Amino acid sequence: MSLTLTHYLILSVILFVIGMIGVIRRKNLLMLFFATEIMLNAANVALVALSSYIGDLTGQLFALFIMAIAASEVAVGLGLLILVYKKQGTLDLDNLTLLKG
Amino acid sequence: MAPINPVNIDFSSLNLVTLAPMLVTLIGALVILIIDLIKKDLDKSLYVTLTILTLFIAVGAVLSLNLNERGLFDTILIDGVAILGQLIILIGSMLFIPLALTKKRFHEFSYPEFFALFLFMIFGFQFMVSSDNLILIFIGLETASLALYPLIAMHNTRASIEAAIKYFTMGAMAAGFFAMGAAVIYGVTGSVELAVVADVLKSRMSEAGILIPVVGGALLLLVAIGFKVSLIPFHMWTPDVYEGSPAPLAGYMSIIPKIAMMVVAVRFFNIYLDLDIVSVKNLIIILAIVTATLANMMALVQGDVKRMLAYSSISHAGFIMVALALDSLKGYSSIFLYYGLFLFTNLGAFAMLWVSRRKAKLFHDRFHHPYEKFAGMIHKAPIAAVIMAIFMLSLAGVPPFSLFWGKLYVLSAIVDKGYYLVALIMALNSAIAVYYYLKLIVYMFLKPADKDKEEVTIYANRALSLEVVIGFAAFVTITSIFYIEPLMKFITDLVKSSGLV
Amino acid sequence: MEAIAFYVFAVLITALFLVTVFSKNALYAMSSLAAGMVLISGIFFVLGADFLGAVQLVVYSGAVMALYAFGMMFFDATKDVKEKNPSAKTIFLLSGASAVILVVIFSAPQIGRNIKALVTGTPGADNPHVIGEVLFTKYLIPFEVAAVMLLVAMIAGIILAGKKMDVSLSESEDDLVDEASELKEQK
Amino acid sequence: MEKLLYIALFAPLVSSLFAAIFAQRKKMQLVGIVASLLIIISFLASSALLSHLLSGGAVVTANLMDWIVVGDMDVKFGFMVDQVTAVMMVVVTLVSAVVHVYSNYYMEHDEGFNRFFSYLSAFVFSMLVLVMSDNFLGLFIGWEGVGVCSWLLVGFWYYKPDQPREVNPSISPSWAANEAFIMNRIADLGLLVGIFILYWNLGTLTYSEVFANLDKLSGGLMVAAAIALFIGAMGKSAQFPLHTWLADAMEGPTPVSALIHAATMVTAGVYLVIRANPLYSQVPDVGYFIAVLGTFVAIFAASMALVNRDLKRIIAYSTLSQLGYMFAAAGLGAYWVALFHLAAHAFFKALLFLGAGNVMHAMDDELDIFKMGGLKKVMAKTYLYMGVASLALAGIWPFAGFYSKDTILEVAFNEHTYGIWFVLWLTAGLTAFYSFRQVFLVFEGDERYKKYGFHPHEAPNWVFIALLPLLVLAIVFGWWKEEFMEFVTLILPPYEMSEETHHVAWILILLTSAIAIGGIVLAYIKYANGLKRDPKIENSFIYKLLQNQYYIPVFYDKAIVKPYAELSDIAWKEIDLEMIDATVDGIAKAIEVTGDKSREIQNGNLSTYLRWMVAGFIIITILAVVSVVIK
Amino acid sequence: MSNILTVLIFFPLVAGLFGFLVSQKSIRVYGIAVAAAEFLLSLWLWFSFDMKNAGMQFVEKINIIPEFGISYYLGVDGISLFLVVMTTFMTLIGIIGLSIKKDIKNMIITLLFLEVAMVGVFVALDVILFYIFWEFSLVPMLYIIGAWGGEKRLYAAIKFFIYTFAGSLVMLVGILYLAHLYQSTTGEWSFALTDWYKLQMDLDVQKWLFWAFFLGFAIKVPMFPFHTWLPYAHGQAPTVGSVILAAVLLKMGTYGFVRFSLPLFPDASVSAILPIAILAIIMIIYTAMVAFAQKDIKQVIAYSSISHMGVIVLGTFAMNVEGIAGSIFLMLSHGIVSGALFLLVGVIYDRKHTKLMDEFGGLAKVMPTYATIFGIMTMASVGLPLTIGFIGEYLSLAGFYKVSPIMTILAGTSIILGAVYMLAVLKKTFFGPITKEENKSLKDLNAKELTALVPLVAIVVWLGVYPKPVLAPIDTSTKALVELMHQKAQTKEAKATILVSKTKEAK
Repeated sequence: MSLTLTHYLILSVILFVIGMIGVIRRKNLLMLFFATEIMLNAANVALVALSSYIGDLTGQLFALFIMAIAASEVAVGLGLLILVYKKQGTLDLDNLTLLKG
Repeated sequence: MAPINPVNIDFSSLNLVTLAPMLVTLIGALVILIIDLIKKDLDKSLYVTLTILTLFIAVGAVLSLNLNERGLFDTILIDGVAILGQLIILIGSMLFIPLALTKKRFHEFSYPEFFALFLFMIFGFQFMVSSDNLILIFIGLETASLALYPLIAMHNTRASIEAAIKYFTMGAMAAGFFAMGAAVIYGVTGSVELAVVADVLKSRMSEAGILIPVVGGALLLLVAIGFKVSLIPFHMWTPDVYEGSPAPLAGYMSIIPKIAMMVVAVRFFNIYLDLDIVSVKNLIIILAIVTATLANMMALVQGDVKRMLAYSSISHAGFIMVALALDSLKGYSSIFLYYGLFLFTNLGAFAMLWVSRRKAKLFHDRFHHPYEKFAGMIHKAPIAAVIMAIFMLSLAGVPPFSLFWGKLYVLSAIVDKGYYLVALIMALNSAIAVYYYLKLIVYMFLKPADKDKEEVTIYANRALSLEVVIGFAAFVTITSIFYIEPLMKFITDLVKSSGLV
Repeated sequence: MEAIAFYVFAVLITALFLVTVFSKNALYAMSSLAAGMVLISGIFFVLGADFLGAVQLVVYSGAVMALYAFGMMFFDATKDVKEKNPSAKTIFLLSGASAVILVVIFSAPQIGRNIKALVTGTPGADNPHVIGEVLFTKYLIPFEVAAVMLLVAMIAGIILAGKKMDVSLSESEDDLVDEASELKEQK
Repeated sequence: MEKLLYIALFAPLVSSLFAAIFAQRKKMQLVGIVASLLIIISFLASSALLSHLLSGGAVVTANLMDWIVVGDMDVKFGFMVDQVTAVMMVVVTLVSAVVHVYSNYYMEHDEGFNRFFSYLSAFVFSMLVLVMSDNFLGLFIGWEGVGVCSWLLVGFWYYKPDQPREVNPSISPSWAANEAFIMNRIADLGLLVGIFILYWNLGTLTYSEVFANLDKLSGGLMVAAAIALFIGAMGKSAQFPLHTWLADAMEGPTPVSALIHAATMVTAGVYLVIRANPLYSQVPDVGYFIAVLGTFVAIFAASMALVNRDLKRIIAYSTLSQLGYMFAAAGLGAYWVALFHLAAHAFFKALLFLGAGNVMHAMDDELDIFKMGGLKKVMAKTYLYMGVASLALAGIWPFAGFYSKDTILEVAFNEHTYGIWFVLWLTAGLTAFYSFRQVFLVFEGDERYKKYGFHPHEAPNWVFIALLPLLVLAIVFGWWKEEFMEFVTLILPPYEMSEETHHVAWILILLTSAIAIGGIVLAYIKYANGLKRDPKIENSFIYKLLQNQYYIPVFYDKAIVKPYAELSDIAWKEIDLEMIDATVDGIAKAIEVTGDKSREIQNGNLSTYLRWMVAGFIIITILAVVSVVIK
Repeated sequence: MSNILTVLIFFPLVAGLFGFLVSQKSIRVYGIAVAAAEFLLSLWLWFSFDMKNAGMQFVEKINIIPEFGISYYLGVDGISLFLVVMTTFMTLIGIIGLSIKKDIKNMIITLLFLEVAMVGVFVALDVILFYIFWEFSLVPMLYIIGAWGGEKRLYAAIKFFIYTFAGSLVMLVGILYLAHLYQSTTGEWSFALTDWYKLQMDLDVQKWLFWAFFLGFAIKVPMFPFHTWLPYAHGQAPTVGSVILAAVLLKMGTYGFVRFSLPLFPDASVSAILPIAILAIIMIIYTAMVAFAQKDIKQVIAYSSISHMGVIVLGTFAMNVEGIAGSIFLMLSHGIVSGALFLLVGVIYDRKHTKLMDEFGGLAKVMPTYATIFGIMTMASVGLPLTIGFIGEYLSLAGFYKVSPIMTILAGTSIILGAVYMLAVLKKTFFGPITKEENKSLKDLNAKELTALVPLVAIVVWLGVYPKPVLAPIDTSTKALVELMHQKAQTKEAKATILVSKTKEAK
C-alpha cells in the first residue's frame, strides 16, 4: 500500500475537523484560538502535500503565507484576549453576551 | 547543490505603476507612524487631514491607472472591477475619516495609530480588489481584517471589545475555510490565479465527477465570502459587531469590507457562472433570498436603530448578491452602482447616529440609539430629522432618492435574466423593509418626546466635519437622478472592460 | 519508509491535537499543540518541503508558542478551565457531517492529477533555493504585504495590550477625563 | 311656441330658486305669492300649448343643449310637447297651481314656509321635465328629480321623532321619506336597465327614434325592455310589491300628498307606460301582466282602505287603487283611457286631499277619523268639496270618475278579460264604500271631536275659491270624454270597443253604478249616524290583516330591513374586520413573529455563532447537492 | 408656454420650499395663494388645451438616462387633463378648509409637496417617472395622517404606506419586465409609455403583466379585498388628508387601469373582465353594506368611496367608450363629491370632536346651511341626475351593460344601496329631534367653510347639468384609447369586446 496524495489530504481533513471541533466546542477563548491554529495548519498540510505531488511551488508558498497569517492572528488575538481579561477578568466566552438579539 | 541562477527581470515588465495607489496608502500610514514617533500629543485633526490627503492622492493614483494591466508577476490585476472597487473603498474611507472629528472625545481617536491602522486596512482592501491571486487576496484580506479588529476594540467599551472578539474569532474560522477552499481549488487546477484557474477548469469540465471538488472548493470559499459580506447563516457577527462598534465604523463596515469581498466574489464566482455550474448559481440565489428576507424580518423587531441598520445592511447585501448570480453586464454593474449609492446613504445614516452619540446611555440600558431617543426629533432638530428621514426613505427604496435607482437596476437585471419570482420576492422584501425604516421616521416625526427628556438635546456629538459629511451624503442621496446616467455609464464601461461577461 | 513516517506522524499529530481540543488543562493543550506543530513539520519534511518544515518549527514552536506561553502566564491558566461545553450530540453531528463532506471533496480523484506544474523555480535546485527564487520574484508583493500585515499585527498587539486601554475615553465624560489628566499633571 | 314651452318649464324652477333664497328665513308671504304666481304662469303657458295643439298645431319641440355626449351616446336636453305631454302638463300645472295657492293657507303657521315653496316648485319643475322630455334619459332626470322632491317634502317635518310602528305606522316623516326614496330607487334601477337595453340595441334614447326602430329589437329584448321599464313604473306608481311607501308618505304636509302622492308623481309610472305604448303594444303578454297586476293592486289597496282610520291613509290607498285601474287600462292597450282616468283622478283626488287638509287644519292635525264626526256643521263647504270629490271617486254619474272608470271596465269587458272586469267592478263598490265611510265618519254623525277637545274651524273663503277649478273639473271633466279621446288618439293608438261591447255597455254602466251606489248606501247606513264599533269585527283576523296592511310592512321590516342591517353588521365586524383585515394584519404579524423567532438564534453567544457557521457550511452543501439533483 | 406641465409640477415644490421661510402666522394665506396660483395654472392648461386633439399635448421630453431609456417625459390628454385640474382644485379647497391649528406650516408645506407628486402622477408619460411620483406621493400622506390624525394614526399611516408600497413594488417588477420585453423586441431601452403602447405581447405575457400591474393599482383603488387600509386611513386622517386621499390618491389606481392596464394589455384586460367585474361587484355591494353598518360618519363615507370606486373599475373594464369615459368622469365627480363630504364631516368634527352619528341628530335645525350642502352632496353621491354624480355612474353602468347585463344589474344595486347608507346618515345626523343639549348651540358654517364648500356645490351642479366642457375632451381621448386597444387586440374575443362604436352598426 503506497502512500498517495489522498492520504495526506485525508490527514488534512482530519486535522481540520479536529480544529473545527475545538472551535465550536471550546468556551475558553485562549483554547479556542489554539483550535483555529489547528485549522490553519490542516490547510497547510493539504497545500504542501498538493504542492509536492503536483510539483508546483505555489502550494508551499501559500502555506508559508498562511503561517505568517497565523502568527499575525496570534498577535492580534492575544492582544484582544488581554484586553478582555483586563476588563472582564475571564476568558470564558459565555460571559461575552452583552450583544445579542 | 545546484547553482542558483541569477534572476533577471526586466524592470519595466513589473509595471510598478499598478502598485501606486497601494503605495500611497502605505506611505501615508508609515508617515503617520513616523510623525507619532517624532512628536507626541499632536491633535487628531492633523491625522484626519493627513489621512484624507493620503486617500485623495490615492484616488488620483487610481484614476491614473491604465485599464486591464497586470503587474508584478501578474499578481496585481488592474481591471475595471479593481478600479471600481478601489474607488468605492477610497471614497468611502474619505467620507468616514472626518467623522473622527467629533465634539466628544472617544478613545480610538486619541491614538495616532488608529489612523495608521486605518490606512493599513485600506491597503489590505486595495490588494483584495486588485488581484486575482488567491494568495494575495488572502493576505490582503487578513491585513485588512487584522487592522479592523483593533479599530473596533479601540473604542474601548465593553461592547466594542466583545464585538472585536466575536468578529476576530469568527474571522479566524472563516480564514480556515478560505485556506481549505483555496487548497481544493489549487488541487484541482494547480494554480491560485483565478485567470489560470478558469482556463484549467474549462479544459477539465468534461471529466467525470469533476464537479465534486470544483463545487466543494466553491462551498468552502463561500463560507469565507459569506462571512465577510454577511450572508445568512454566516452573518451572525454582523449585528453584534455593528452594535459594539462606534456608529461611523459600523457604517463603514457595512460597505467597504463588503465591497472588497464582493469584488473577490465577482471574480471567483464568475468562473463558475461562465462554466454554467448551476448548483453554485442556484446556491447564491437561494442564499441571497434567505439573507434578504430573514434579515429583514429580524430587523423588524429591533429596538436599537444601529442594530436595525445592521440587519438592514445584511438584507441589502442579500439583495445585491442576487445580481452577482446573474452573470450579466447589468448585474455586475448594478452591484457597484448599488454599493456606490449605498455608501453615501448608509454612511450618512450611521453618521446621523454618530452625531447623536453621547457617552452616557440616557435612553436605554444597553443601546446607544434606541428608537425612543429619536422621538419628537422634528421639533428638536427639524432639518436633521428631515435628512435622516431622507436617508431612511432612500434605504427603503422610495423614489426619487438614490437607492431607488440601485434597486431599479438590480431588479431590472434580475428580470432581464428571467428570474421573475426572485425579482418579486426581492421587491416584496422592500415592502417589509419599509416598515422598520418607517418606524424611525414615525418616531422622529410623529411621536412626541418623553416628558422628562424633552429638553435633552439629541445632537450631543455635533461638529462641523460631521455636518459636512452628512450634508454631502444627503446631497448625493437627493440629487441622484441627475448623476445616475453618467455614473452608470462609467461603471458599465469599467465592468465591461473587465471581461466578466 | 515514507509511509511509515507518514502514519506515525499522522497518528501522533491527530492524537496530540485531540488532546489540545479536549483537554481541560490549558497547559496540556498548549503543550500538545506545540508538539503537534513540531510533528507537522515532520510531515513537511516527508513531503520534501524542507524550507517550510524549518519555518514551521521556527514560527510555531518558536514564535507562536512563545506568545501563547506568555499570554498564559498573564491569564494564570495553570489550573483547569471550567467550560460549559455544548452537548456532544450537536458537535458530533456538525463535525461528523463536515468531515464527511470534506472527505468527499478532498478524496476526489481529480485533485492533484493531470495538472501541469506552473511555478517550479530552477529545475533541480533544492527546496529552499527554489522557494526563495519564487518568493522573491513571483510572490514578492504578497511577501511585502505579509510584512505589512505583521507590522499591523504588531501595532495592534501593542495597542490592545497597552496601558492606555485601561481607562476608556469612550465611557467617561470629557470633563472628568480632563480633570483626571490635570490632576496627573499637577502631580 | 318654443318660448311658451320654456316658460312653462322654467317658471317653476325660477319659483323654486326664488323661494330657496329665503329658505332659511322666517315666513315671507311674498314667497308664497310669487311662487303661486309663477306656477300659474306655467299653467297658463301649458294651457296655451294645449290650445295650440287642440287647434291642430304641430308638436312643439325644443333642444336646449347637449347633455351627455360620449361615444355614440348623444343625449340632449330635448323637449317635446305633443298631445299626451300637453295633457299631462296642464294637469300637472293646474293641480300644482291650486296646491301652491292652497299651501299659502295650509302652511301659514309653519316656520318652513319659504322652504316648502322652494321644494314644491322644484317638484313641479321636475315633473314637467319628466313629462316634457323627448328622450328616456331626460325622463329619468325628472323621474329622479320628483323622487328627491318627494323625499324632501315627505320629510318636510324632519324634526319629528321616530315612533314605534304601532303608534305611527309611518314611524316618522324622515323614515317615510327615506323609505319612499329607497323603494323608488329599486324601481329606478329597472328603468335604468330598460334604458340600457334600448341604448345598446337601438343606439338612441330619443322617443321618436326608439319607437321608429322598435322592429330592430328581438322579441326577447323587447319583453325585457318592457318589463324593465315597467319595473321603473311600478316603483314610482307604488304598485305591489313596492307599494308600502305611498301610504307612509302621508307623513308629508297634505298639499304635498295632494300634489305628489295623488295627482302627479305617482302617475308618472302610468305616463311612462302610455308614453312607451308602441313598445307595450308589441308585447301583449307584458301588457296583460300589467293589467293583472293593476287589477290586483286596485282591489288590494281598496281592501286596506276599508278599515283604516287614518284620514290621509284612506285616500292614499284609494290613490293606489285608482293607479291600479290606470295600469289595468294601459295594460289592456287602452292607453288613452288610462290617460283619461289619470287626468280625472288627478283633479278629484287632489280635491279630496286638499279637503282633507282643511279637516286636518281644523282638527289640529288629528288624522283619526274615529275622533271626528259631525263636522258638517262647522265645515259645510269642505263637506261639499270632499263630497263631490268622493262622488267622483266612487264613479257616480255625472262626475268625472264615472266616465273614466266606466270606460276602464268596458275595456276590461271588451278584452274578454272578465276576471279583471269582475275584480274592478267589485273594487268600484269597495271604493264607493270606503270613500263614503270616510266622508260620513268625518262629517256626519255625533260630534266625537268635542270629547277630545278640538275646536274645528272652517278654512277662509279664498281657499275654496282657489279649489274651485278642481271642484269644477271633478264634476265636468268626464263630459269631454269624446273630445279628449279624439285629441290624444292623434298620437296614442285608438281604442275601439267592439260592437258587442257597445251593445252591453249600458248594462255594464248600470252594474257599476249599482255597486257604487250600493257601497255608498252601505256606508251611509253604517256610519252616517255615528260610529258604532263592533269589537268582534275589529278583532277578527281579516280586520286585523287589513288594518296592518296585510302585515307587509312588518314583513319587509323583518325579512329585508332587519336582516340587511344584521348582515351589514356581520359584513363589517365578522368579515371585514375579523377576516379580511385580520388576514392583512396576520401576514404582518407572521412576518414579525418570524423575525422574533429567528433572532433567538442570535443569542449573543459566540459559540453558537461558530456552530452556525459550521452548520451553514453543511446547509449550503446540502443545498448545492439538492439543486443539482433537482435539475 | 409649452412647458406648462413642468411648471405645474415644480411650482408647488419650489413654493413649498420657500414656505419654510414664511412665518407660522402668515403661512395659511401663503398656502392659499400658492394653491390658487397652481389652480389657475391648471385652468390655463385646460383653456389652452386643444379639445379636438385626442393625443398627448404639451409634451415635454428630456432624456435622463438614455442608456436605460428613462426620460423626463410629460404630457396630458383628455383623460389626465381633468384629473390634474381636479388635483389642483381639491388641494386649494383643502387648504382653504384647513381647520388645523397645530403645526399648520408643516401641514401646508406637506400638502404642496403632495400636490407635486399627484400632478406628477397624472402627467408623467415615462413609466419610471410615473413610478417615482406614485411612490413619492405616499410620503407626504404618511406624514399628514401620522402627524395630525386621530388616536390610531400611526397604525393607520403605516398600514397605508406599507400596503400600497407593497402593491406598487409588484408593479415595479412588472414595469421592469415590460421594459425588458420592449428592449428585447426593439433592441432599445425605453420607458416611454407611448413607445410601450406599440408593443404587441403574447397572451400569456400579457396576463402575467396585467396582474402584476393590477395588484399595484388595485391596492391603491382600493379594490376588494385589498381595501382594509382605507377605512383606517380615512378614519384617522385629518379632514384635509381624507379630502386629498379620497379625491385624488385613490384615483391614481383607476387612472392606472385606464392609462396602463387597458392599452398595454388589451387581450389580458378582456380576459380579466370576469374576475375583476366580480371583485368590483363585491366591492359595490359588500362595502355598501359595511358602510351601512358604520357608526362613524367618516367611516360611512370611507366605505362609500370603496363602493363608488367599484363602479369606476367596472366602467373601466367595460371596454367601450361609454364605460371608460364614464369611469373617468366618475373619478372626477367622486373626487369632488367625496372630497366635499369629508370636508363636511370635518366641519362637525371641528365643532364637537366626534364623528359618531349617535352624538348628533336634528342638526338640520341648528345648522341649516350645513345640512343643505350635506344634502346636496349626498344627492350627488347617490347619483342624482343633474348632479355631477349621475353622469359618471350612469355611463359606467351603461358601458358595462354591453359586457354583461346581469352583472350590471348587480352593480346597479349601488344606486339603491348607496341611497340606503347615505340616507341613513342624513336621518341619524340631521333629522329627528335634537337629542343632545349641547348640539343646540352648534354654529352653522362659517365664512371659511363656506368658501371651501360653495365652489364644490357650484361644480356639482354645473357639471351635472352641463358636463360637456369636461366630457368632450375625455370622449375624444377615450375614443382614441379604445381605438388603440381595438387595433392591438389579438384574440377574437378581445376584438369583439373592445368596442369602438357598436351602436353605429346597429343603426
